[in-house]
Amino acid sequence: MTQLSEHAVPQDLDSSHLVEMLRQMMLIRRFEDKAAEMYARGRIAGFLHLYSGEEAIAVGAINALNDDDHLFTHYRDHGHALARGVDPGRIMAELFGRETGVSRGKGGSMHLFDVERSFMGGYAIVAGHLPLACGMAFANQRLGNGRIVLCVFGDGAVNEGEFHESLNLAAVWKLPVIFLCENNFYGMGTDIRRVSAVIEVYKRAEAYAMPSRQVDGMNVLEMFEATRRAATGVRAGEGPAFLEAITFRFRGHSMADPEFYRRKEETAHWRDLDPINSYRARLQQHGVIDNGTFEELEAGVEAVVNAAAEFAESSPHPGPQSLYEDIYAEEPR
Amino acid sequence: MTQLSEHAVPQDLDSSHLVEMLRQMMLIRRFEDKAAEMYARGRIAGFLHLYSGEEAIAVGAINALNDDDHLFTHYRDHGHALARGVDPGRIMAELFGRETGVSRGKGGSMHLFDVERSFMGGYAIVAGHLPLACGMAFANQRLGNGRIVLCVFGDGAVNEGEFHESLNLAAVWKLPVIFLCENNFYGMGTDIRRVSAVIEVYKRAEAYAMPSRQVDGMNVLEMFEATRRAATGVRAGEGPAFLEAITFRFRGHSMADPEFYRRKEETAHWRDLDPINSYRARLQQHGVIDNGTFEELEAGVEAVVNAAAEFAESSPHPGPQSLYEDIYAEEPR
Amino acid sequence: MAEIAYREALRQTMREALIADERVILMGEDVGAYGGSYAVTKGLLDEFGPDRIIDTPISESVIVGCGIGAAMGGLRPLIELMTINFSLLAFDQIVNNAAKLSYMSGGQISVPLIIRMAGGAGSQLAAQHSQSLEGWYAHIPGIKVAVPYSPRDARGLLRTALTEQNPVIIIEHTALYARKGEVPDGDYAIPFGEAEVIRQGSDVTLIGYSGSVFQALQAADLLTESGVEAEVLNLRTLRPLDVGTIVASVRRTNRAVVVEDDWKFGGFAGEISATIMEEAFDDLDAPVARVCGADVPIPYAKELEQAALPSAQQVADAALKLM
Amino acid sequence: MAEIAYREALRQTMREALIADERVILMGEDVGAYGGSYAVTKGLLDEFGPDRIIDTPISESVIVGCGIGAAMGGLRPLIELMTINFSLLAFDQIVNNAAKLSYMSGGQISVPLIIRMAGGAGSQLAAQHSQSLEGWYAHIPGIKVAVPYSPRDARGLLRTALTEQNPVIIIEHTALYARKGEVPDGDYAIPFGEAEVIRQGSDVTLIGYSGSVFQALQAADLLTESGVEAEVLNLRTLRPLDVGTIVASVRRTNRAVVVEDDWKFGGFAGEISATIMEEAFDDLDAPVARVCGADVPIPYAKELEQAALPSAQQVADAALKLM
Ligand SMILES: Cc1ncc(C[n+]2csc(CCOP(=O)(O)OP(=O)(O)O)c2C)c(N)n1
Ligand SMILES: Cc1ncc(C[n+]2csc(CCOP(=O)(O)OP(=O)(O)O)c2C)c(N)n1
Ligand SMILES: [Mg+2]
Ligand SMILES: [Mg+2]
Repeated sequence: MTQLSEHAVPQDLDSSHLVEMLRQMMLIRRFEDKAAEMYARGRIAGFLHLYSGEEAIAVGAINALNDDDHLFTHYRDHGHALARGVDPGRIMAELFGRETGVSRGKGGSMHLFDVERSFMGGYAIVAGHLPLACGMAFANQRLGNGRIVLCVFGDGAVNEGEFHESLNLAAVWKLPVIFLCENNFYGMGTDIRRVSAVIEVYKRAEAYAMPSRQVDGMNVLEMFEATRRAATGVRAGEGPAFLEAITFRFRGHSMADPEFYRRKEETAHWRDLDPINSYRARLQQHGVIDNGTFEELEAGVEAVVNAAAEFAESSPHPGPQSLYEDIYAEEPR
Repeated sequence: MTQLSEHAVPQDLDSSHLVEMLRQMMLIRRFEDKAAEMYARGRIAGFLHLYSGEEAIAVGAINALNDDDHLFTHYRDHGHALARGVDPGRIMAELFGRETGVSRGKGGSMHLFDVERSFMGGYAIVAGHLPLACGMAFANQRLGNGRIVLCVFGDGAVNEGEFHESLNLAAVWKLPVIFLCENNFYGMGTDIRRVSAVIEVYKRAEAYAMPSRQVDGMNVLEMFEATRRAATGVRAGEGPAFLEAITFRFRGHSMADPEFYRRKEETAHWRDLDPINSYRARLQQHGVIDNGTFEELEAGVEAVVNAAAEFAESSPHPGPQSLYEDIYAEEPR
Repeated sequence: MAEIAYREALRQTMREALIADERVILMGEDVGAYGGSYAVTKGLLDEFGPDRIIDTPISESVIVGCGIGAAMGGLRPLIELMTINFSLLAFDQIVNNAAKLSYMSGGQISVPLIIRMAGGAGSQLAAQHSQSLEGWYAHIPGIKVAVPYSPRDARGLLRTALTEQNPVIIIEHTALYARKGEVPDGDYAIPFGEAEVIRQGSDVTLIGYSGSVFQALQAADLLTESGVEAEVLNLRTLRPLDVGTIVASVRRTNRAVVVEDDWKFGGFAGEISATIMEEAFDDLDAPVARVCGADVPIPYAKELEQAALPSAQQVADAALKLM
Repeated sequence: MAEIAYREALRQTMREALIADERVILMGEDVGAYGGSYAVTKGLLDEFGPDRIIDTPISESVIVGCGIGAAMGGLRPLIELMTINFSLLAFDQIVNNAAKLSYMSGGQISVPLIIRMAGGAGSQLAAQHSQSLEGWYAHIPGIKVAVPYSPRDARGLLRTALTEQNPVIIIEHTALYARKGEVPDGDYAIPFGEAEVIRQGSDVTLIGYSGSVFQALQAADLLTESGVEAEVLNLRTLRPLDVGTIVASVRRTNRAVVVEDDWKFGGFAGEISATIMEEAFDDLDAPVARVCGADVPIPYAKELEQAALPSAQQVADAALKLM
């Protein structure tokens, strides 16, 4: 790992931005707790993959980008959507399968989309969205619109053929894309050490001569800095960059996971590194917030999440005609 | 390239073996010329990919293995089959589509098989045979039979997802397989420099912590030595090895190729490095052969190839019942 | 004869095979430490260890290709591909290698490989995780395709697959894993290409396989209320297909409805329908009907998903329309 | 109206699109320097340069995925996948992304992507290079599938594809590339879902698409010798399928033969056959017949390969059996 050490708060970020990142992380955590509750209460079904413990990655990375940079992510996508500012109510409504959901209730938890916010979706075929991210970056490059792409995936995705094809293509064509691997050491119940010949994921990028580095994914400021630096090069036309964020998911793979495969101590160890607690402590230490601010933030995200659940609950179910809508795009654009 | 320099004749090879390798290379060259002639005369159809210019690779590598080590290769497979000792008459008959062909006329040029000689076939989906080679190596490992696998493919194959998946799997499971890339700088009409982010193919193996090196594929002794060394480690259970052989095909991709994409001078340059001429010179220089021996060899391969063509020509066409045979294996084994 | 769940029937049969033949190995994503994403392989790692029960990287293509190569090399690999949706990443290996190696090599190679995968919808997993693509596999000469409905089928068909010298695809149904049924012990096996007449009747033949047998049986119940006696067939294998049993039934009932989860258009139900017409044209009193999944990617929302899948009511209605 | 070859019709149409709309880019393996493995893209690199005519690595999955992403991003990518055989490596991208993105996103995303590929057999390329798998693509809701037979179709269908907002798969036939035919210039386009009655007749309807139209037309010639007047349909698109024209024809002729290169079992011919039964049961004087490829991987040897493919004589014989 290149830099796990503490470092100071970036000079050029004003404190409102620093606090906003804390709020986003808290919002994600609270949102996931509510989602788990709603799943237990039968409001949400299907596969539900929570982002708890990994908040620093989405928040740090996405805040380092422009609002119109494109995001592609995997099925563990709530955190990325929230960090991008997608409406929590419409996300929750999607999980509930309601007409008001971001994807009209057709996508569910794994397929959040909000194209207006350049949130290009959550994808459920492992590594299947990496080629799409390349394509979007290719379009941006050709159109010369200055937008770059962030493509997020897990450590499990790096053994799929598409990972390799995508990195090679992006490197040969110097595509404006940042590949961000959320390395939480497990793909479902499989420990990365048992399935990857080289477990320092960022080294895989070296086979494509792509600049790459490992980042502390529990540290939102380090994520922010690393992404900002990567984005600068990518936006300048230097070609793709690769980031490996070291992290841990605090919960099971999905709500269905009995978690036979990892030891309680391992989870406990990582819970001690909770990205929200440590960031809060750092902000307090630097005098950016005090306990009062924190409590306000807490009340704020609580209210947002409750409102989201209420919005979802009171939203209409899709009507029967919806089944046959959206299969084909009808209008020329 | 680690060693392109001349080096002496290996001390432990007796001269009959050294001469035999020359004969095999000459046989391949002559066979390919005859195949081209038979294609022009309409005896052979479909895609015909000739191995001319690359003979040192197959001959050097395969002679360094045991006879029961398994071979998997791509559609440019005549050279590998001949180097393994597959009957030239039955290969030619296969190209003619006759019942006596190694694959009963069903496979053709791209799909030679001779399981008795552990020649596990030529495959026409680029990189599609790499996973099979892993599987065979896995079986050998489990059965503890001491056999290793040589898997041959081109520079074009290294950008397929299956290349990556196969190297990773072989490395994680320490499978007894040698991956041998015939880097002739072109995949059909596409120059490797335009499609591969890193053009030193052997470096790709480093992403899997797999020992790898580049070898002069125009030098049969260097190929022999490199393969022998790799095989020793692989057979000892150290896991897979990777060899990149630098070479050039003297003819077009297939007989249908108008060769618009490469300059005459480039081909001429490589023709000067003809692996047969240079090896002949070296053997003469070391007094292993003289002109007389060479002429005898020439007459010998000429006779073999002519006999092969006659065998093919006089062989029966498959009967209509053949169409529905071999779809399923009927006998338990 | 014990009452056990479908998943348990699969597990027991694999366990017996692992005990009986040390060439049998089981590999796939999360078959070991996790216990299988549908818990079919639970406990096997503990019993047989990591040399026999092998967790793979998430690399579908090399998993299948490695299975093919291992089968060529003398092992008897059992592969679990988690779900049929992911099998598309290994499609080339199945279509172009597994199915063709015997033929392309002029009979020199055989590939005794079993690939199990879960198919079907109904759990709100949305479009990328809810497909029923078994008709695609059934289309390919060189492989065989089994689609167990009952725990008895699951055991009987898997046992037959274990004696096969050819690649066998077994497509299980996520909605069936927990269902229980009687399963004979011991040497019981179900040959490929023999459909089961799971309910007898004289008025119409309802043809299903895997999950859709369930809808067909329910529809048969509904139809008795209208005085219609339906015969229900459980196909058990799609390739080979038991045309004889299908045609014999339709010759008696003169009417047929094919039930399938998959999209109707261009799906396997069309094969069955066309074959019935070809073989029993003069016996048909009405066109063969197809009740299949709606022609849409499967949506997440519960009511939409349910509307996208064939229901017993739809089957019964289709049958009544033929009367 | 000029007489040009099928490959030339495709080339000209792509060229016009490249001139007319700078969002159009063409990418694929060997489409540039090599000129396309079937020479369809010859000369385009010289005219439009490497920013528009893009040689890719041999990476089918990322080629297609990149095309999807580029289409989402506002370009109009034209992808050449060399042959349908290799498209299996990109199958997941087509099935799970291209076809589903509009639906999964609740209509937020459209994918105006064209994927061209060559299908068919007949040149002794053996089992891995000779497949006709268009029926698989036709099965997938969310995409459209065009199968041009004539140079006129090639141009007309490609022009329609270029106006589409949805993914379109165009499957060309290797045996047709060199065939010439009249092609109208200018704004001519052929809408999707409209079959061509390419020959009129009253006694039997022969239904083909792409290469098999050729066998159907030849069979119609053979049939006149027996005094049978065959109507021949050229389907042009498989999804959408012009059921109206098919059914109207069969209502008049009361007999139909479907001709397809692909394997019969579980293939698209079954869809057509079943649909005709469903829509025109009472008008059928005989069961719909299917003449398709033999149920084997395609062999290399010339006589075996020919025996594996449907012939005009087989079509004529099948038609006569219905009389
Ligand atoms: C192609 C494919 N294979 C298998 C799966 C099943 N699956 C879903 S998530 C997952 C593990 C992925 O792990 P990772 O990429 O590390 O992401 P994480 O869940 O840890 O965030 C697997 C195997 C899938 N969805 N797609
Ligand atoms: C999956 C796949 N994609 C494309 C092709 C078409 N194709 C055949 S050979 C070839 C080039 C391969 O080049 P390389 O691997 O360098 O081998 P070489 O011909 O140079 O020996 C291509 C693209 C194929 N056969 N399979
Ligand atoms: Mg992970
Ligand atoms: Mg090459």
